[in-house]
Amino acid sequence: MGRYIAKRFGQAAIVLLLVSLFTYLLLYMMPGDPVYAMLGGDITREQYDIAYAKMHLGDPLLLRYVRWLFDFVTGEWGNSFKYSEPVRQIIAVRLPVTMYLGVWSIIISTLAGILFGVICGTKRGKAADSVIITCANFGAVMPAFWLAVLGMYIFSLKLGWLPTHGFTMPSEDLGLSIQQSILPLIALSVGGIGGTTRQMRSGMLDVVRQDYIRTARSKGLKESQVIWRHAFRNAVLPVVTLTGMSFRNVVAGAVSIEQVFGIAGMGSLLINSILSKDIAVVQSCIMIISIVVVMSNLLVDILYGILDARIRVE
Amino acid sequence: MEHFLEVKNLRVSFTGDIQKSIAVDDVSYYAEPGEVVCFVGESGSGKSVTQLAALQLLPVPPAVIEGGEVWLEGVNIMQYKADSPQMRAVRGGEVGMIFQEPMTSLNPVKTIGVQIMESVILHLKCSREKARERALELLGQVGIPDAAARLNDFPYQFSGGMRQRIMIAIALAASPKVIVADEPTTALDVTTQAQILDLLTSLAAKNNTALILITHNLGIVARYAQRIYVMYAGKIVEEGPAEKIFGHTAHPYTKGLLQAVPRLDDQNRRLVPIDGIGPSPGKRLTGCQFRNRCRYSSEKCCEEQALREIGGGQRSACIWSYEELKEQEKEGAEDERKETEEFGENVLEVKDLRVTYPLRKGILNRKAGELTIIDGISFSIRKGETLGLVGESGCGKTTTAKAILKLLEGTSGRVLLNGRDILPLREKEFRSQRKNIQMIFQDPFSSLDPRKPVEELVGEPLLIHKLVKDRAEYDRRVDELFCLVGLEPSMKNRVAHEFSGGQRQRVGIARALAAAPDIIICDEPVSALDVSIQAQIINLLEDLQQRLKLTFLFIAHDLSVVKHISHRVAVMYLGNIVEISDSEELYAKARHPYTKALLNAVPIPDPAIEQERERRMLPGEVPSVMKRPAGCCFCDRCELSDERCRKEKPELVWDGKKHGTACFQIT
Amino acid sequence: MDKETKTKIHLFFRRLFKRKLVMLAAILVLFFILTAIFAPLLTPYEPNKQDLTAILQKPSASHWLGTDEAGRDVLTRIFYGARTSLIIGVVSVLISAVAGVTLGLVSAYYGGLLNTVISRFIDVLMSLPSLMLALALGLVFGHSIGSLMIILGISTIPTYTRMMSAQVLSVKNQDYITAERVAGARNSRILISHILPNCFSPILVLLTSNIGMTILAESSLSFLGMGINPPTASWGAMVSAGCSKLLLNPVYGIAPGICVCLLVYGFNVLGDGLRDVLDPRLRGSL
Amino acid sequence: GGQKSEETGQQKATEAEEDSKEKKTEAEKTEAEKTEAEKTEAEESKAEGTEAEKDTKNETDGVSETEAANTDKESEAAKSDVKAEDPAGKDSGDSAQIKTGGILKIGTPAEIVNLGYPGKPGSSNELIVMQPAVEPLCRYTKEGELDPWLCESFEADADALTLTVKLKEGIKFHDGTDFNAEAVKWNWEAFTAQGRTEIGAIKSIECPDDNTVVAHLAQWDNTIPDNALWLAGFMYSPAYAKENGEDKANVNPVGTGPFKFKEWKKDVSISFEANKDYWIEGQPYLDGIEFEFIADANTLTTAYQAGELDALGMIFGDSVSIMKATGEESKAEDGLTGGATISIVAFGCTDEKSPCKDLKVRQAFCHAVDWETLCQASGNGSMYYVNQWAVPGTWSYNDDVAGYPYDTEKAKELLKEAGYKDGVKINCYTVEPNTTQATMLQQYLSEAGIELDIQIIDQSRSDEMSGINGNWDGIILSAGRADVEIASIYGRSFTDEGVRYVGGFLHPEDLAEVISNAKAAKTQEDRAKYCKEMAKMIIDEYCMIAPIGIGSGVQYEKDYVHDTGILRKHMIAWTPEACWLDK
Ligand SMILES: Nc1ncnc2c1ncn2[C@@H]1O[C@H](COP(=O)(O)OP(=O)(O)OP(=O)(O)O)[C@@H](O)[C@H]1O
Ligand SMILES: Nc1ncnc2c1ncn2[C@@H]1O[C@H](COP(=O)(O)OP(=O)(O)OP(=O)(O)O)[C@@H](O)[C@H]1O
Ligand SMILES: [Mg+2]
Ligand SMILES: [Mg+2]
Ligand code: NI
Repeated sequence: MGRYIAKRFGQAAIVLLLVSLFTYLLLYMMPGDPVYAMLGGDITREQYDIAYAKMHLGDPLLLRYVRWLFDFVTGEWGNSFKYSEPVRQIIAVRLPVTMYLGVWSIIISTLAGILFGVICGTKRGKAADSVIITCANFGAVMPAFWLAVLGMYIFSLKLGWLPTHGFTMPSEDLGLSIQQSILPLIALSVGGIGGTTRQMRSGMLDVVRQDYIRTARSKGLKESQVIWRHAFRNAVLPVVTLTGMSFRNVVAGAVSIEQVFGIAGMGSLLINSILSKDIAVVQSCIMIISIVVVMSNLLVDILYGILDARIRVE
Repeated sequence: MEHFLEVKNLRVSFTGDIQKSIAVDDVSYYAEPGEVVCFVGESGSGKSVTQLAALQLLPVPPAVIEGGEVWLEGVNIMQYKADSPQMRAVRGGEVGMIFQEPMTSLNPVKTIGVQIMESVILHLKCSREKARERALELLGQVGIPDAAARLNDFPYQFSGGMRQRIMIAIALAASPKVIVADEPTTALDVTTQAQILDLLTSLAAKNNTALILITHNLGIVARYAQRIYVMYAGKIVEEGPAEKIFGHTAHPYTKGLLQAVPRLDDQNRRLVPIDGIGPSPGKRLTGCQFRNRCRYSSEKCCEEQALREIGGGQRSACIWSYEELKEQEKEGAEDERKETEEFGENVLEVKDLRVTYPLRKGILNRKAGELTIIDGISFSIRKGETLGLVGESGCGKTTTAKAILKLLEGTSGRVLLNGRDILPLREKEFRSQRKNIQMIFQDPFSSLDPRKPVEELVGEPLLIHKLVKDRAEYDRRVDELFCLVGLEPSMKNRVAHEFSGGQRQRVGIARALAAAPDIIICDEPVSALDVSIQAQIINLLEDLQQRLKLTFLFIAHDLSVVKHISHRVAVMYLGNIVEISDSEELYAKARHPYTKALLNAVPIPDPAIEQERERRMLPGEVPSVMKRPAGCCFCDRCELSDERCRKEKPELVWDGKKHGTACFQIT
Repeated sequence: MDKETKTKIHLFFRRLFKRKLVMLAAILVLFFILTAIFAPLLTPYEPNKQDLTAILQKPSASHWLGTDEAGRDVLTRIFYGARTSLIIGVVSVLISAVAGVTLGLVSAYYGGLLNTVISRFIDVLMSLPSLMLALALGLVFGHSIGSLMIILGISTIPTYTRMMSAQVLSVKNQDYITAERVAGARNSRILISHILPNCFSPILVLLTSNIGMTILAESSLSFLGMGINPPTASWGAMVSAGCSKLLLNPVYGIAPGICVCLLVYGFNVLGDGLRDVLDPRLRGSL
Repeated sequence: GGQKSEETGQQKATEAEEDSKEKKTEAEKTEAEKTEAEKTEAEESKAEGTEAEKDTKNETDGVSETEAANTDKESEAAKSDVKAEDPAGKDSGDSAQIKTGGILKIGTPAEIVNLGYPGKPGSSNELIVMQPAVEPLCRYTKEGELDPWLCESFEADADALTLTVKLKEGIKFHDGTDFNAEAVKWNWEAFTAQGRTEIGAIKSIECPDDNTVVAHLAQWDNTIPDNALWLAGFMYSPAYAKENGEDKANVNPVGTGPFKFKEWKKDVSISFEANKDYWIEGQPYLDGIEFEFIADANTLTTAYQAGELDALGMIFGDSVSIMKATGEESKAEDGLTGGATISIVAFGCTDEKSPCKDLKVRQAFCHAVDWETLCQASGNGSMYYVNQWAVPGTWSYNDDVAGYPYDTEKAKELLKEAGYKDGVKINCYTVEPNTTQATMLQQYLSEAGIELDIQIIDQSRSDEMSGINGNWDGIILSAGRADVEIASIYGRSFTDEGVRYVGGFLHPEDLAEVISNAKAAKTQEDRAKYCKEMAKMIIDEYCMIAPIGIGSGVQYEKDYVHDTGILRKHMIAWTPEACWLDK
């Protein structure tokens, strides 16, 4: 097991390296001078030169990359030009916000999606199936920001039930935190619920046709036992993959949702940093995201192994 | 009700895309405790559906149970809903089921212990500890060694035969009064098959359980059955005690089945296939369903035929009586198989062929070792000859075939095709030579591209090797090939799934013939086919050999088939050839203990003979290359093995020129 | 034989449309395709004709869905927006499918170094959040329809490659591929005429539902101000522009949003329907 | 508090002040107000003195025209607005009693990056947000005159080439260090060290005593007082900056302001808390000020309407139209002068590929568009139309500018003359928020046969194009600074030394000459004359820009918000110390 994990980390390191290089090149290729991105257009040549020197823009690309890489590896993630703050500090503020919302939305969408999916898969063709799958399909296709804007319009403005914006960690103010999280979580989860429901449903449909389900029935198990004891665990495997995949988007943050609800998370940080060519921040964000992706993949595989013994041996 | 289990007038249909199809049509049967009742019939004749319907295990759309009663111990269980407690108590409690596919019938993500105990707890209502004890006891009963340790293993950690034993354990969990075994051994080797069936029947006899055995292998029926139901197109066409069915066959369909199977005790007989293809539930005929394939059919057959009592508990649905059939049979006497005994030069010579797979490990996928699959085998095939290659599953038959065809890496030794060593050739150089050596595959379903018209598949070698000059010639050649294998050239634009299994295999043969190869390697070409169709294909191959002077390497695990078609036979065990000989000689005077055991395990479709045969079971599991014994590969299952066998590897020892055996204990 | 294919096609559609939901979805999609094609006939207005004296009007008899911030008729722009959204959806999906499928095909079939290189490349693409990728590429390539399609295409390549690899791996060991090698066929022939067609049905299903995803992605990009260049009408741009004018002309933001939902829903259900029809195990139980 | 002061034995004044504050918090308002009243009186007398001094100085330097008596009164009145007990106070008249306490929450979509370090804050938004903590030497009066704040008085001498500033005494930075002449000197130097050229004319700075700073100029430049006392006049604590370095200092505004910087949650909020040692006793009234940054227009306005915010500031575009649609009234005064933004079309006149290098094409462009309607439609009413780069109603505005009336035929004709019979395609570079404007332009232009190819670019690309090294081959839709004092603004764009749009604009010598004349003018008359001439030249003669409109600025405040001063006298300067909430 340890060996396996080591191997996976080895591979991951290569991918991370490639990702960082790729991002660096991409940022380099983007039009727009980083100096202007930082200082705005109304600057004198002196101002320009000062910033240019400060940002080492005169150095060869590769040198800058290698310098960045060295800094990153040694834990010195550099300073943000835009925020005049150490990148680590910025991310330390933003990541928990994003993770908090993201993890909850994953939990909600996975649990609800699985439940709905199982209902659909077992009641195929019945009314419950039709209703749920129609809702799920619509949920999966609803633009999240649209849902967010409509939700805020109704619940915050018209009904005045929930605050319009902002985010507070539950450790600071639990009540406020819950109130503020409701709308973003709904907006974040609806799509996931839809997707997971669909996946779970088709997984169930696949599995209930397998021979071992017939075996389970022939033992005289109740239909519900057949579903939860035998079908479920097999059908949930693809959902695990799906959920693992969605981790990537969780860390990347849901920019539009963050924007609508005025939440400062990784999404807006990443996008703003790209726009202002704040390379150190972008690179660090991407690295964090990639690391989470790698970890979540690993987690998914381990979970897979727990759920399905066959995978464990390979 | 007077019978323990009695099914009356069961009718099942399926709602299809286009129309409803009837799968089971008015079937009635019964079973008594301690009795072994067999259902036989071609694939698709409705055997499984009948049993599943009786237990309401069919998926309810699309299946519809249109009528019928199922009386179990005097209660009609058909009145209960599928998921009702009564029905659930019957399933697993009163009736245990064993399914065809041991590979897929166990839940892959749960340990076998859980799966067995689940059944125990459910029906015996006992504690987990009790259930565990019972599970251990069951595993012991079905012959799984070291049961306690294996309780926490997952199904994938067991071989096919062992999985089937676990299925049996599950079925037996609540000591049911009826066991339904739906083709429990079809996917298994002959040796394992014999083990499993012996186990089942002995357990059934011990517990006084009724055993309903579904199979299409008539040999099995002869060996174990007390009563037999023969099904065709959803109907029972003949039923009766086993001896009657075999000795006094009253229905032409049953007759057809019997004549179509090659038997170990055959003497140079040409197989008599049942013409045409099996029943299609969508297109039902009026009257006798078999009449379009029946050589005795007459106009009267168009009328509905009920089962008629013909004495001795035997009933048949044919308008003709036994005598009338016998009369007509004499007119079309059986034809003898012609023999050619002159063989030409060696077409293929294999010398000391070894195949290994690399074992990879670690971060960098380093090669950590080698797994020897084929351990140095040698044989040769002369022009016009058929060499049979038999052995249990996993012994390396396919690997040998692929190695000869240069489809594998890690091959060493020499493979001489027409005297030229082809192993060192690079793929590019060899590609043009490929037309000389072709292959017929085991699975007619997966060996044809499902999306291409078969004409393109058959004609492909012609184009690849530029064997035709123009389109007209191409068309002509393709038509010729179709005719050669007995297919209408007009069918050539269909795609694979529009053919029946037998027809597909014919397409595969046509493809192999297209480039006029020197030798054709047939990798179990008939093992996936129904007996009736199997006979057609065997006959076709024999005919083609006669006509085109073909050379075959014929791989099979069914000894009767191999014996039937081959001039010489090589017996393989765990990557070694343990015995090689002329086929008549081999069957008459087998020497190697493994060959003997194999022959012994093959059932003969005649209860009279079966009763007289001495039965010696080959112990142990089908071998695996991962656990190859040090000396003689067979030593751990061999009764005769001694110290030397365990240390040294025996070479083939030739008795005369033709009969080689690799065993220390024989010479 | 022509007749046979005809009945086959006929049968296919009969199976597909046997369920009312799929039928409904097909009608939806068809409806939007038709409005896109016949947009000019359906409305008296020009999509880009502005009337600066009548901006952001509420729905009225002359403008059924009101006007937008430049006084253009919202309904007209929805009709024309269907064109853009459909074209973006279809073309970018085709781009990513072609690229993704090719990569998957080649890497899984040949394996070895090629596979390693391609897999790592796909890993890299997968590690980058798709929105950020689209954003960065958008800055590099600009915001014309063409580049938008490429951008949206690139970010979905990994899905196809992964799926294709898995398919190829399962198909490549099938006997009929071995049969081709035995017959002496070249790799190119095997790949193109045997492996590809046999891997395609799951891809087809993915294709349909990805069209929807792409239309959604376009609207998200628009929301972040990274959408298509004006004055081209696109649903994404309309949803995002309309959303910020919810209080002025609510219909302006809601109507195109509903259209996006309906169209994407249509494609998804159609995709699901296709999956069911193409899955032989489900035949007869539909 | 009281206990502590007894122990340490501080001065009585401090004690009294502390006491008063304590009482205030204990809601014994009457007493508190009395104490306050005493202080205010004292202060007023001080302020009068300052004004008297200033009068004399202004006469000599002659820059700020004639210092009318009513100006004095007005500024006094403006100041006394702030005072609680002034019965003549206009704003506070109706709500009589100033209440203390509470936190003012101002919502804004603005993006803040720099906060206080000299020379770093560039945008007016940054200047607004930092004012609670960092104060300027001078604020502005409604007429756009400099109004001493941290300084007692100033004097600019054109002939002696000096700017002399007298500072108020007894003011301390938040870190406890003194605000004195050295601090001013350091601030000005730090400003220039950032590479900024606004006060580049200052050659050297000397500090004759603790409260006097004298800047020596290399040559006369009449923009120096404005730039030195306002732009470069925001006073940051040198001690803190030196100790913590530029980066830290830039996000930790330590000035003399009524509020101390408390916390900056990046992209979420900046909060300030009351400075108990503020140099105006009794002020500030609020416990704190918080800026909330909400980028989304819907959210911002909804939050305001839902009562989560007390005020909306620095808003534009959609937010304004939403607020309008919901019937809210902007509290901003009309006709503010300094620090507004102007939307312009900047023609790329130099690029070889640019059709706009032809004057006729530019003129055709201008004739083709109904600028006024465009301004109305695209500005959501928060913009008013101008035909030149100047603020109407100020001395630098030229009523004689002819401009280009909407005339499609004329435009076509001009195009034909320029050789574009079959129309012409012009690239239009714009950032996302201006796309609506661009599409509107597109519509007009297409009628005259000009095809506008809109390319949305990001801000940095736009800045790069319009920056010192940039150029563009069509037009840029962009915003510039509009102020009364336009010579330095023009200098930044239309001369070789410029920084903005310099690559794309022509630098004709005659214009350069007028600009430098305007800067060097010693009398207000000359200055106005040259400025007007400049404005006419770039429109009528060279047609290098097409103005779209000036953002008039909107400010929404709930009824209980008083005396913020935001957008009341000046676009940027406001009175954080005087705000109070009547909640
Ligand atoms: N789920 C199903 N949907 C539609 N038709 C079915 C289904 N299951 C079985 N059938 C049809 O019912 C008929 C009887 O099938 P059944 O499985 O009983 O055959 P069988 O005799 O068991 O064959 P085999 O030897 O291949 O197991 C076949 O024609 C088959 O096509
Ligand atoms: N790719 C592979 N990697 C490792 N081992 C393999 C591989 N393919 C086959 N084997 C092993 O090689 C042995 C021989 O396999 P082969 O397929 O030749 O058997 P077979 O005699 O054809 O069996 P069957 O009757 O089941 O077709 C088996 O034990 C199998 O596990
Ligand atoms: Mg069956
Ligand atoms: Mg094999
Ligand atoms: Ni708030």
